[in-house]
Amino acid sequence: MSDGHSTPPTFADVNRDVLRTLEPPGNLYFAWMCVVALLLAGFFFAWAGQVWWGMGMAGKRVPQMWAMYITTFVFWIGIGHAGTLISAILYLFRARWRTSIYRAAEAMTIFAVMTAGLFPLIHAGRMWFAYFLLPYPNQRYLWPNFRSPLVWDVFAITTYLSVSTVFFIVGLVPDIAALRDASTGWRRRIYAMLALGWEGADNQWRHYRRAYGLLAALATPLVLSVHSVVSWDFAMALVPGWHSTLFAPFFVDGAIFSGFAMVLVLGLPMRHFFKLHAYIQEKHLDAMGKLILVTGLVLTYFYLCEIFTSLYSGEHIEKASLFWKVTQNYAWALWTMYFCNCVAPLVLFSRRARTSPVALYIVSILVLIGMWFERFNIIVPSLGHDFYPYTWGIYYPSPTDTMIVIGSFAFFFLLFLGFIKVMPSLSIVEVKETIPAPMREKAHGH
Amino acid sequence: MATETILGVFAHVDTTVRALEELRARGYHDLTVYTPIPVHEIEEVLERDRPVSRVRLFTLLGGLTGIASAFLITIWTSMVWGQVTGGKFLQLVPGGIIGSSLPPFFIIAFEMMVLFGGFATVIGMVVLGRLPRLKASASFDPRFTNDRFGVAVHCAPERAAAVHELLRTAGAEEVKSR
Amino acid sequence: MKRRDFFKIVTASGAAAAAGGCQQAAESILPLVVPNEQIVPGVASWFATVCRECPAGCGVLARNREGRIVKLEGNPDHPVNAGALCLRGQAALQGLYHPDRIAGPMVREGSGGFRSATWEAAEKLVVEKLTALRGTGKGRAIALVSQLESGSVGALLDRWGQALGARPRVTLEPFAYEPIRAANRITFNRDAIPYYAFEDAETILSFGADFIETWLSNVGYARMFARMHSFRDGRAGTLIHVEPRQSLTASNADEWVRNVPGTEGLLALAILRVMVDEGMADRRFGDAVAGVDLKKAAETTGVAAETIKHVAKAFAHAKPGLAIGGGVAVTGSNATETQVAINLLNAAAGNVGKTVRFGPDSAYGKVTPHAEVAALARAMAGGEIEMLVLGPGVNPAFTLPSGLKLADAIRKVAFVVSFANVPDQTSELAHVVLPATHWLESWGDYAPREGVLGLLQPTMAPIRDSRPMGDTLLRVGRAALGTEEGKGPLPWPTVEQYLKSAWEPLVKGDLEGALRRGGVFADVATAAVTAKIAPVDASPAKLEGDAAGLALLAYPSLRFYDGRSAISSWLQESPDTMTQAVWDAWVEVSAETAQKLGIARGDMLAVKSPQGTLELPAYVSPTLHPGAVAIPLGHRYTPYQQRLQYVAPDPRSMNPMTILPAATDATSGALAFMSVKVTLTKLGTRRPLAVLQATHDQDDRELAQHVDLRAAREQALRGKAPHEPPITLYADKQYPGPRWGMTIDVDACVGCQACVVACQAENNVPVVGKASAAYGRQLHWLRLERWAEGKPEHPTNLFLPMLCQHCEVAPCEPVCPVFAAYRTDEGLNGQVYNRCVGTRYCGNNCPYHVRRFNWFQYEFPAPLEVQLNPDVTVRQLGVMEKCTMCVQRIVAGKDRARDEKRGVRDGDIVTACQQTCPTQAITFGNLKDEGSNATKLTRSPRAYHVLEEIGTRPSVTYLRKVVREHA
Amino acid sequence: MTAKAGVGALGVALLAVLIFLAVSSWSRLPAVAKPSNQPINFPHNVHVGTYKIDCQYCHSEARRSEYAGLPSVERCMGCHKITGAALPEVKKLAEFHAKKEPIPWVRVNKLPEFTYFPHKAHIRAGLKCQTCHGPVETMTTYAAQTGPRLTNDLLNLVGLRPAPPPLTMGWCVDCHRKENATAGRHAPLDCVTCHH
Repeated sequence: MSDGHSTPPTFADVNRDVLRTLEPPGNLYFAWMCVVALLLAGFFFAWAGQVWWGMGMAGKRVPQMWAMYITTFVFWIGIGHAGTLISAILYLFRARWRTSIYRAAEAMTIFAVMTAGLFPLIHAGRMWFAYFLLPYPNQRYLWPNFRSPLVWDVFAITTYLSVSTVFFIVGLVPDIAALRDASTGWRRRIYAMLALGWEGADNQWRHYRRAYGLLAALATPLVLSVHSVVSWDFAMALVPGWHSTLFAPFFVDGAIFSGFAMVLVLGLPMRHFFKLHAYIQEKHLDAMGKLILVTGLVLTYFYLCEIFTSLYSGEHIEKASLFWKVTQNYAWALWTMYFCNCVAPLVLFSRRARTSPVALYIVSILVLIGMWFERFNIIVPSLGHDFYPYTWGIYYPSPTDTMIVIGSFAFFFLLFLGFIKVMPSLSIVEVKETIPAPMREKAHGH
Repeated sequence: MATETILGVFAHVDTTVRALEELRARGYHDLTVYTPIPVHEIEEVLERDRPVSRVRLFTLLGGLTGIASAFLITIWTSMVWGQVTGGKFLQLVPGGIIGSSLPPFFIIAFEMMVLFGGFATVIGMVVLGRLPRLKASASFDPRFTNDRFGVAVHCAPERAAAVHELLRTAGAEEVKSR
Repeated sequence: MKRRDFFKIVTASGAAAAAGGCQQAAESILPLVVPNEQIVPGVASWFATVCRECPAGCGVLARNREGRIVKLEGNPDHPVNAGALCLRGQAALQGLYHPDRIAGPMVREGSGGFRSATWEAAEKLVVEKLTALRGTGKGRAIALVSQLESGSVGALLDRWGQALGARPRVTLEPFAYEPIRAANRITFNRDAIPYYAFEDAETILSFGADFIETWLSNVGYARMFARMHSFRDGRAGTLIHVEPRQSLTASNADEWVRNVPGTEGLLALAILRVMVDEGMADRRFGDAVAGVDLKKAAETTGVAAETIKHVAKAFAHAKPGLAIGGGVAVTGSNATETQVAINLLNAAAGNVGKTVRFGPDSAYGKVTPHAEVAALARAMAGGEIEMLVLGPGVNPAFTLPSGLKLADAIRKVAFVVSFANVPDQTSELAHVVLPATHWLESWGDYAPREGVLGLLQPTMAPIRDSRPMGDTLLRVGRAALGTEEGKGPLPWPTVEQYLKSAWEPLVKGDLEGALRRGGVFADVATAAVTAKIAPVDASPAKLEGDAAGLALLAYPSLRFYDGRSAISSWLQESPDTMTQAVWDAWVEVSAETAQKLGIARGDMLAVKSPQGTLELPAYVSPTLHPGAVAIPLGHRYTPYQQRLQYVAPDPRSMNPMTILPAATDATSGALAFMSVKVTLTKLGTRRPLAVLQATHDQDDRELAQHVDLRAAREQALRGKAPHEPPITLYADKQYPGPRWGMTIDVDACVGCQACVVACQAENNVPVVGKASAAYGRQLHWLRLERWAEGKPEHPTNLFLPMLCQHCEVAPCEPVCPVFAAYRTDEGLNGQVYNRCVGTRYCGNNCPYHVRRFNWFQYEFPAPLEVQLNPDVTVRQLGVMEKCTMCVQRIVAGKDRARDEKRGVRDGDIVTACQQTCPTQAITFGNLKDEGSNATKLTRSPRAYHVLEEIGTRPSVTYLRKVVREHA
Repeated sequence: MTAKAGVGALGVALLAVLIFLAVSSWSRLPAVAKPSNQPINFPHNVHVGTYKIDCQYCHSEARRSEYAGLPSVERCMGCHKITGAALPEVKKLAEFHAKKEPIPWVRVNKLPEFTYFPHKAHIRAGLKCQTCHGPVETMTTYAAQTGPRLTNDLLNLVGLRPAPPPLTMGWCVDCHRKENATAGRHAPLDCVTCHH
C-alpha cells in the first residue's frame, strides 16, 4: 500500500505492505542497534559489579531500601499494560481501531514485562537465591510465604507474561503462515515451524476464533489484576504514602496511561518509517489521544484523592509525609510529575493536537517521564520521611543504578527493534478484517 | 473407498459463499474451506449444523484446575510448616485448623486460574485444530494466506466432474483435482 | 570466609589456618597435641582481670573460646563497676586484635623507619645503653614514664628505676584532677581525691564534672548516679549541672546551668553566699564569701540571680547533697580556687564525711604532679635526659598540649625505648620498640581506690610476638646491673613471679580464689576531716590569646578518653551521643557564632590560637555558650592505617592539643586545658560530618516520652489501669514456652553508648566506615537516639536505645516472600540469614527502621576476625540482619538450664546490652512469667510502646523518663 | 543483516546473563565437603567395631560442647605407645607426637557456617552417633557424602521426592518431626534454633 491510494487497500496490498516491513533494514536501524547494544553492555557491566561488590554499589540506603530499581520495575509493568488491554479488552469491546496497533502493542507488552521481570532479580541482595521464591518441593521442605505481596508478584507477573505471550503467539500464528508462504529458503523453514502448519482451514479457524475470544476474556481481568497486585506491594506496607486502598485502581489507570503513551512513542516512528499511514490513520491517533486524555484526567482525580485522604485523615504522620514531599528535597520530582501527568495531556482536548503526530509524540514522552516520576515519588520520598525521624534521609542515585535503569531501556528496545524485523508488526489477518472483503458483486457496483 | 479432492480457488467472498451454498444443497458435506481471514459469511454457511467449538471446555477445566491447585498448595504448605508472620497464621493443631490467613490465597488462586485456563485454551485449540501439522495438506495453496479463498470438496471420483462444473459456475478462478 | 568454622576447628595453638577463599578446598582440622584442662573447644571459659583502658580500673570478665577472647563483660563482683562496662572497655578487644599491632621488636634504622629485630638484639641495644649510662655515672639521665600503675606493678617499676639509679618514675595521665588534690590539701589538709558517695546524695551539684563521660570513674559513678537519680517508689534524686557546654552529663541533669566559661568558682561562691545569707549555712562560711556580690556574680557568670538562689536552696535542703567539680571548664588558671569553693560548699552543707568520703581515696591521687612532668620536659629539651623509657599507653606527644613541646624534647633524647604495642605518635619517635603484651595478655594489678585491688591475669596467649613490659625490664635491668636471676635488687625471673610473691600477703593463700573474683576487695573506713574556712579568690579563669576570641573547650571524650581508645573502629563508629557524629572530629560552634560567621554544619573552620591553627569541620550547636567553642579530644589516627580501610586517609591533625599552650593552674601547677581563646575563620571548603541521626526533633511522634515527677508519683501510688487487650479479628498466637521481652527504662538511660558497642562485640556487627555511615548504612543493631524537647538552646534530652522491637504483629514478617522473617515460638522476631534473598521489603516496612542490610561483604581485617563470636553467624552480603535479643544467649541459657534439669529462671539469660548497662536501664525476661522483673516493669504506670498507635504490639516496653518540675 | 546482528547480540546477552548468574551463584553457595585422603589411615572399624571403644572416649567433647572434638595426640598415644606400635600407620602417629605437632586431619562432616549444630543437645537426648554419622563401626575409611545436592533439588523440581541427603536441612527436619511424634519429646523446629 502506498500513499495517495484513494481506494482502500486490498488483501494483497496488506500482505505486501506488511512484508515490506521485514525487508533488510537500513543504516539508521543499524545505528540504533549499536547505541542499544552499547547501553546494554553498560547495563550488564553495572549489574555484574553490583553482584560482585554488593548492593551498596547502587545508591540505596536506610530508609530508602527500595529506590530506582523498583521505580523502574513498576514503570515497565505499567508500560506492559497497554498491549494486552488493547488486544484483549478492546477486542471484547469490538473496537475496530485497535487492529492496526495491537500487534506492536502486544509485543511491547511482552518485552516490557520481560524488562520489568529483570528488576526483581537486579534488586535482590542475593539474586542467586531468587529461586527461593518459587514454590517447588525441595530438600529443605521450605515453601514461599504466600502472604507476601512479593510472592503474589511472582505469580501475577509470571501469569501475565505467560498468558500475554500465549495470546501474542496465538495471534501471530496465521500471520506467520502468511510469512511462510511468502518467503523462501531457511526463513521459510523457520516460519513453517513456527506456523505450526497453519493453513487457514475452516476447522482451524473455528477453534482458533473461540480460543482467541476465551483468551481475551481471561486476559481482561488479568490486565486489571496485575497492576493491582503490583500496587499492593506498596498498599500492603505501613509506610505513610503507601498504605492506601486507593492504590489498585490508581496504579491500573496510571499503567494504562503510560502504556498508551509508550504505544504512541513506538507506533508513531513505525508509522513514519514503514509508511503505514494507510493502516495507522488519523482516526487511530485520535482514539489513542482521547484515551490518554481520559486516563490522564482520571489520574489527576486520583492525585487529588490521595492528597485529600492524607489531609482529611487527621493523621499527623501522613500529613507530615505529604507536606514534606510537596515542599522539601523531592518537591521538584513531585511537581514534574504533576506537570507531566496532569497538565501536559490537557493539550489533547484539541482535536488538532490529537491528530498531530508531533504533538502526540511530545505529550507521550512527557507522560512517560511523568509516570516514571510518579513511581519514584511513591517510593523514594515516602520512604525518606516515614515514621521514624532518626533515619529520615535523602537517596542519591549512584552510577550503578543509573546505568541499570538506562540499560533497561536498551534491553527493551533491543527486543523491540529485533522483533519488528522478524515478525509482522501489523496483524495481517486483523487488518484484512477491517478492510472490505473482496466481493464480485460490489466490485461490479463501482 | 477412494475419494477425490477437487479444489476451487476463489477471489471473492460472495462467489465462495455461493459455491458453498450450492455444494451443501447438493449434499456435499465433506468440505475444507481455506480463507486468509475468518469470514463471517463463510462461517455462517459452515457453522449452520455444527456444535459450538469445544475449546471452552478446556478453558473451564484448566481454570478450575488452577483454582484448586492454588488453594491446595497454599493451604497445604501453610499447614505443613506454618510460620506465624505479622500475627497471622494458618495451622493444623489437634483441635483442627486455627488461624485465619486465607484472603491472600485468593490472589494466588486467581492468578493460577488465569494461567492454567490460558494454557488449557491453547492446548484445546491445538488439539482440536489438529495442530501442529508437519506437512501441508494436499489441497492447500500458498495463496490462501494472502488473498484467495479455497474450497476443497472431498467426493467420490464419479462425482468429480459435477463438482468441477459446480465450482466453475459458482465463480471459481481455477478448479483442479488433487 | 568461614569464620564460624574457624572455631569449629579444634586448634592446637590458635594458629590453625582457616581454609582460604576457594570454596571447594579441603579443610584440615587440628587436634590438640596435649589436652588443656581449661579449654574445651566449643565451651567458653571466663577469666577475671582489670580493664586498663583508663585509670578507673573496672573489673572485667573475659570470655575465652578456643583460646581466644571473644567478648569482655564487667565483673559483677568488682566494687567499682559491679558488672557494667563502658564502651571503651567493651572495645578493648579491638586494641587486642588491632591489625596494626606491632608484630615484634623494632629498631630504628638511622633517620629512616624501623626495621624488625629479634628480642635479643633489641634488648641488647637497651642493655648497652643502660650499661654505658651507668658506667659514666649518668643514671639520672634515665627517665621512666608509665601510665598510672597504682598496684605492685608500679612498685616494681619504681624499684627498677631505683636499682638503675634513674630519675623518679613519672606516671603520665593527662587528666589527673590535681586541682581537686590541691584544694583538698588547702581545705581539708589531705592530699587525696576522695570517694564521692553519689548513691547517698539527694541532690548533686556538679560544676562541670562529666562523670558520665570521663570524670574519675565513669562506669562507677554513672552506676551510682542511676541508683540515686532513677525514679523508684516515688523517689528520685536531683542533678544540677553547671557547664558552658551541654555535655552528656549536662543533658542528664535535671537542671543544666549554662555559665560563662571559667566562672564556676565564682558561681560556687555565689551559691555559698546565698546559703549564708538565707541562713542555710553556718555563719562562719560568711568569711569565705565576704567579697562576693550576688548581682555582680550573676552578671559575670551569666547565670540569673534567681537561678543561683534556687540552686542554692535545692542544694542546701538536700539531706545530704554533694557538690563536685571537674571537667575541662574547671581546669583553667583558677581551677584550684574553684575546687576550694566547691569544698566549702560541701563543708557548709555538711556533706563531708557523708557523701564526700576520705579514706577510700582514688588512685588518681598518685599521679605524678604536672610540675614534675614539665620539669622532665625541660630536662629532655635541655639534653639532660639520655634515655627515655615509655610504658604502654603513654603517648605524651599526642595527649599533652603542644605548648609543652614534648615531641621536640623527646627528639632531643639520644635513646628512646617504647613499650607501645600499637604505633602511636610517641612510639614513632622511639629508637627501640619492645612491644609489651596487651593488658588482656598480661599479669598485673591495679588499685582504682584504697581498699580495692584488682588483679590482672593473662586471659589468652599473646597474639603477636610481644612480651610483658615487666619481664623485659627485669631482664635488661639484670643484664645492665650484671646480676643473675634470684639475686640482686631485681631477682624475679618474670613479672608473674614478682606479682605472685607481692600478692602473697594480700590473698592469704587463696590466690586462685582472688584471681577468680578478680581481686582483693575490702572496705575502708571514712577518715574524719575538718574544713578550713578562708577567703577564696573568685576571679574567672585567665585565658591566653585574642581577647575577643572564644574560649576553647578541648574536652576528653567518652569514646576516646585522651585518645588511647581511638584505635578502635567500633568506637570510631559508635556515635557521640550528643551530636550523633561518627569517625570525624569536629569543632562545636554555638548557634550565635555560626549565625555571625555564616557557618553551617560541615563547613571547614580554621581554629586559630597563638600556638597554631587546627582545621576541623563545624558542628553547629544551639546549646553551647556563645563565648566558647568546643573540640573533642582523642580523635587520633584512623584505624587500620596499613589497610586504608573505612576512611580516606587524612594527614591533618584532629587534635586540639596542637593549639593549646602549656598553661597551668597557678596554685596546683596542674595542666590547664581551658587556657586559650581562639578565633574562627571559615575556610570555604566542606568536610561533611557523618551524623547518624537525621534530626533531634521528634516531630510530635512521642518516640521518647516523659512524665512529670509529680505525675509519676501519683501514678506510682495509684498504679496502672489494666491494659485493655488489643481488638483483633484474628486468633492470637499462643506461646507454648516462654515469651521473651524486654523493658528499657528511659529514665535510667544516660546515653553512654556502652550497649551499642557491647552489641557490636557480641553479634559480629561489622564496621562500615565514614562514607557508608554518613549515608545511612551503619549496621548497629542497637542505636542510641537523642531526642531534644523544649527550647533549642536549653533542651530536655531524652535518650532512647532503639533496637528491634520484636513486634507481635510485626510489619516486617508478612512481607518477606521466603519466611526469612517470622515469629518464633518464643515471641522473638526471627531473622534467618541463610533464607534471606535480600528484597529489603522488611526494611522498608519496619516503622522503627531497625533492620540492617549488608550492602557489601564487610571484612574483618586480620586478626580481628578472631574476635568474632563463634555462636553468631557472620552475615553474607545481601542479607538483612537485626537485633535477635541475643538468641545465642537464649539458646545457651536454655541449654544450661536443661543440663541442670530445671526450667529457665529469671536472670539466667542476660542480653549483651543489658549486661553492660551501667545504669541497668535494660531488663530482659520471660513475659509469661508473672514473677520476672521484665513482666513487673511492663506493668509500670510509666510503661509505653514506641509508636503504639500503629498497632505493632512490640515486645520491647519503654518506661517514660521522669522529668523534674523546675522551681 | 543487522536484524541478524540484533538477534545475535540478544543471544550473546542472554548467554552472558546465564553465565554470569551461574558464576556468581556458584561462588556464593555454601561449601560442600568431600572425603579425601587422611594423613593417617585411621580405621574406625577396628577401633569401634573390633575393640568396641566408645565414640566419646575419643570424641570426648561431644557431651559437653557444640563440637564433638578430636582426640588429642596425647590421648592416641595413651594406647598406641604400646598397642600396635609397630604398625606403619601408628608410627606416623608417633612421629607427630614426637614433633609435638597436631595431625592435620581432613574434615569430612561439615555444616555450613550459618548452621548451629550442638552435639551436646543431641547426646543429651540420647541419640546414637551412628544416627547421623552412619555405621562408623564398619567403615575402614570414614567418609560421608553429605550436604545439599543440585540433583536432589532438580529431582524435587520435576516432582520426584527423593529422600533428603544426609546432613541437609530436610534430613534434620525429618528426624525432628519423627521425634516430636513421640510423646514427651521436644525437638525444636524453630528456624532460629539452628540459624542464628
